[in-house]
Amino acid sequence: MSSEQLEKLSGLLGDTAKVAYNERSNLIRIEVERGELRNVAVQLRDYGFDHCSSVTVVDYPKEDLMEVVWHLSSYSRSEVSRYTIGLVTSVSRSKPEVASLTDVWESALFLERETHEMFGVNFVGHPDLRPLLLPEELMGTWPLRKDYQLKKKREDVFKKGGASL
Amino acid sequence: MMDFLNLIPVTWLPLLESVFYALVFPGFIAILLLAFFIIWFERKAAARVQMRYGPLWVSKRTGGIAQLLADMIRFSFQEFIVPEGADLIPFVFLPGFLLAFSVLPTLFIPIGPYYSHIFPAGYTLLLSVAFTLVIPVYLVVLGWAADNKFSFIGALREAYLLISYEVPFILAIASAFLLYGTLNLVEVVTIQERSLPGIILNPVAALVFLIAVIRATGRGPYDIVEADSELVFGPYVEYSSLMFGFVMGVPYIELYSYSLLFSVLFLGGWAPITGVGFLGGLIIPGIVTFVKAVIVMCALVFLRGVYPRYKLDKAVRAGWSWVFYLALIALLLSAFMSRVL
Amino acid sequence: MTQEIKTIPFTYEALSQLKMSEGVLELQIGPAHAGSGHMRIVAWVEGDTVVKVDPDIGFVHRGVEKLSEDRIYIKAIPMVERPSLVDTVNANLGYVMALERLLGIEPPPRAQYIRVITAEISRIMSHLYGIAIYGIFMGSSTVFMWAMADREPFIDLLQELTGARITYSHIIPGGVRWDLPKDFAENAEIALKYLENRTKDYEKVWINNPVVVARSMGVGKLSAEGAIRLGVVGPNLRASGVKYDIRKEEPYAAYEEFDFEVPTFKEGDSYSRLLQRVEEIKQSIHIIRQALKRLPDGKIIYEDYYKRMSPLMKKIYDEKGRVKFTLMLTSLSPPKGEAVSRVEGGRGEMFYYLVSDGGKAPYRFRVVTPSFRNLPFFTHVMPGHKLADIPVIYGRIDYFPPRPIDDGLFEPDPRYLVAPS
Amino acid sequence: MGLVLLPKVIEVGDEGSFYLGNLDQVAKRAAEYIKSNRVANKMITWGYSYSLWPAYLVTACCGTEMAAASGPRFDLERLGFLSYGNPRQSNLVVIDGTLSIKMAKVVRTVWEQMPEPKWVIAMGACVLDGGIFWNSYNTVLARDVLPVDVYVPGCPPRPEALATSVIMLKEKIKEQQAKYLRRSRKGALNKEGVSSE
Repeated sequence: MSSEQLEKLSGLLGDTAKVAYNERSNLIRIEVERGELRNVAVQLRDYGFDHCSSVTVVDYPKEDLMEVVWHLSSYSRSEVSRYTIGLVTSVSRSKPEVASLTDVWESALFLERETHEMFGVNFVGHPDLRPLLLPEELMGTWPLRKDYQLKKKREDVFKKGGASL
Repeated sequence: MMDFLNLIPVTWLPLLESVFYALVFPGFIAILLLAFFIIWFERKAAARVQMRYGPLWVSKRTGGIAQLLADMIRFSFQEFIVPEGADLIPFVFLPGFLLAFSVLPTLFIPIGPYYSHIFPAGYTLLLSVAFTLVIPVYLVVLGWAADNKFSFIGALREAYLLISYEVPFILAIASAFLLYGTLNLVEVVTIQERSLPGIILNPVAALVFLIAVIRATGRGPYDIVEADSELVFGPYVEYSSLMFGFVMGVPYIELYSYSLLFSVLFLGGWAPITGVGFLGGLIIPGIVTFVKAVIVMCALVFLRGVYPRYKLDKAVRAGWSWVFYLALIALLLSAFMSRVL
Repeated sequence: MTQEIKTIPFTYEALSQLKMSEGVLELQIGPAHAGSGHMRIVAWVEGDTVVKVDPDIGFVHRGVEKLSEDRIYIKAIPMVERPSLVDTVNANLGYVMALERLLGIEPPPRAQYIRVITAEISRIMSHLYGIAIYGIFMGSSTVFMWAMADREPFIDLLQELTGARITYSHIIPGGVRWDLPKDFAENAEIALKYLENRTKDYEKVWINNPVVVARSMGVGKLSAEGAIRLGVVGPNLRASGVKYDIRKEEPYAAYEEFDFEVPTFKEGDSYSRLLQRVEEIKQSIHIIRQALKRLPDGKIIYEDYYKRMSPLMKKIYDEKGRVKFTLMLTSLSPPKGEAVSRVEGGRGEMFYYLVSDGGKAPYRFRVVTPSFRNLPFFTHVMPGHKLADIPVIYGRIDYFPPRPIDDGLFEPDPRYLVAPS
Repeated sequence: MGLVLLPKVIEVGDEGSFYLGNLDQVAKRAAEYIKSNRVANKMITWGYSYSLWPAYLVTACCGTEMAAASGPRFDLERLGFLSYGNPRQSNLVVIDGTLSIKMAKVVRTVWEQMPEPKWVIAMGACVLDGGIFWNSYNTVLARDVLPVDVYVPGCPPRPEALATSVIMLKEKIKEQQAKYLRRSRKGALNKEGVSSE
């Protein structure tokens, strides 16, 4: 991404957002506080990033924080459609709560629902946070968190014949 | 063999003949053998279209013709499940009615000039058509009795299609009646022998008749009632063992009686070959009509490999629009042609 | 005649508070149903019109992301291929590109060309599988059998190259595992010529079939604006008129050296999505021919890795042109950092996000398969259509487990929608 | 053999009454007698083994190989293997691919809906003993859910492997029926009051 486009974008977003450019994977990492999240998202959408490719969480148990990442890219504007934006905000592990961006990007609807059931991050304002992928038994165990230990050895997995039904 | 006939008291002769018609030739045993052939032919023809073998290893030398026998044996030795939500009497007995009423028309369709039967011969066309119209009603009740959402929707679809395609069907029969002037099928065939076969006299009526037949038996693009990718198997969802065997066989037997009627009405029945007496007047011409009917059946059955499925609302709309207009044209055409005849 | 269906902008809240009139029937079109893949479509149907649809997915969720944190980097390759088993090469390519971006290495040109060839063959196989499933959903098993038959020559082609029928795991960080066999070009040419005149047969029997046109024209309409808003991917997006293909927008693996154009259609209904896939098959054939003609020779593994190979591995490589899994590959530990890679798979854009903390196993690995991004088709497009349209829309968006696909922004009939007071 | 479970016919009344007895019991005894006949047993085995209709249940990614197996190149309809979709009419469940917990419940319900003589083919390494997703939190083995008859290794197994598994299932059906015949002819059924004389 040419440097003046980078300046224009970071100037547009104001001082609250820290912008870093990863040249190899065309990734622009924008770190934002939780408060600023919505208006930065709206500015990005008006700038041209019109859909959300993925919503995920990177869990750092040691620093006791979770990074919620929205990956955005652009269909309509061709000069920025090469790049992906990683909109990152960090959330405390004890009370993971963040504003849902489904009204900004409709495509984040099911992505946020999946991230909610995998990590337990509560997306405030999401219309319908029911479990999507996991069966009812596993709802609430937040399997993708680092402290959810997988069974490592084969014996204890198959001692009682696999996961109980 | 001929002299043994006059040993039997004369009064019994028509009764014996009717038993023979019902049981042996156009009736039950012929249908059973034909069902074997037709279902095998359908699966093999569809397989050939799709560049593969189709049922083969069941009976290797005869190319898998015994596949239906294997299926029937499996069905008959399978557990028959009656869902407790379904109400028992219609659920268990209706397939029997379906089977009976689809076999009945073959009793009235004459297969030879010497075809006399107990029932008044003057109304054979009316009688044979009347029984085929009752089958969809049983289908609707059957779909309702099975207490399953998919079979309920299947039954509703059958009701929609029934209404929209029976009217053109009746008009096609009426135009045939107008064309030949008589309801007695034996006279119909004699008229066709004198002049041209019915399909040339009134091709539009033949076309409408065929479309209605395809709809009634659910072949080709019209298998909307038991559409397997939307409703799992239409009204027959809940049937399991031998009952499913009956219910699966009903469309084929219906197809047999319709195509027998078609070959008598429009293809001139036993036109080239006529004879007298038991052998010449019944068996040989019967075989001619039978072969014509089988050819029509093979053509209709082959449609499965060609067309995807119609949508219900488009099929119903087509039923009321162009199929209905075709039927009216057929009526006018036969009115004109009957003047010429 | 195309069905005129008005499109009213619609938000998810109004859809979820839909007031049900009492005539509505809830249909569970479950996983064990001829018209649904690995998911349960819960459809509220009134008469024959679909009022509301709620997809219930996750029947094939196996936790690839959690398992990859438990295994070394190389072992994630077979796990990444399984979710989209019909388009394994693109899935494999996406993950390996993310890993290479972390490691900071670049495969030699010949390896890039081989990657493009196998990726395009895999795209053709994925489109043919999609057409096959569309056929069986429309009730014509003939097209299912034809498309399955046309897939077999390409399966043989890649089986000759890698030995496996579908799961190749052919692409490794730094290059590819096998070099093309000698007569690969001739066999590929035979297969491509066979497919070209097969597409003529498809046109006659299937694409211009009046029943298919009647059933899919104007069904599941999706406006370009709706496609962007719902974030749908791949051929479904291009069929609605949005000209977006990652091979052109963010060229990877030697795609910028080939000239191919991105076909788009305007109507965005199921029929144009069918035509879109046939056009893309033609483009893929064009790309494979160019790649086979201009195939450069040279190494198929990254220069530095070749030097660090043990002498025995080098001997195997020189004789048979085959890269064995060296100790160096299995003990990969990329530097701390994160990488994103996007690949245009047969069904759409595959998104990979890899975070590493310098250890032997990835710290966080995020996969978004194209099926998952097309989920809004169900909730937004299907309401208002007939029950018979569910397989038509659902089949045509080329759904493959574990996550369903959807297209378009179309609103239910106003009669069924009571505006939330 | 599962016969029509007709309600028990009770006697009507004394004048003009007729006692039909317990129709169920009579039908069951007749069924047992037929099945213990040697020729009928051979016919039933042939019927079962050549008409294996799998329920239309694609559990996971091995489904592509099952679709390829029913495609034109490895056409399984030659062996009478016609995927018919409805659990009520099918007598075989092919578990192709990983069984997640949700899918295991569905497979169990489909298996229970099927009429009695039914068999299970488990296809793919994931249902044999875990495959590459062995320690996932969401996968279940086939033997926890259903009594499996034939296992097909491979990930995904080749269509030829599926074809051989169908042929192996035919042998298994032959053995089962032969064992049933030996038991019934030895009078083992007499315990249920079936008089063999």
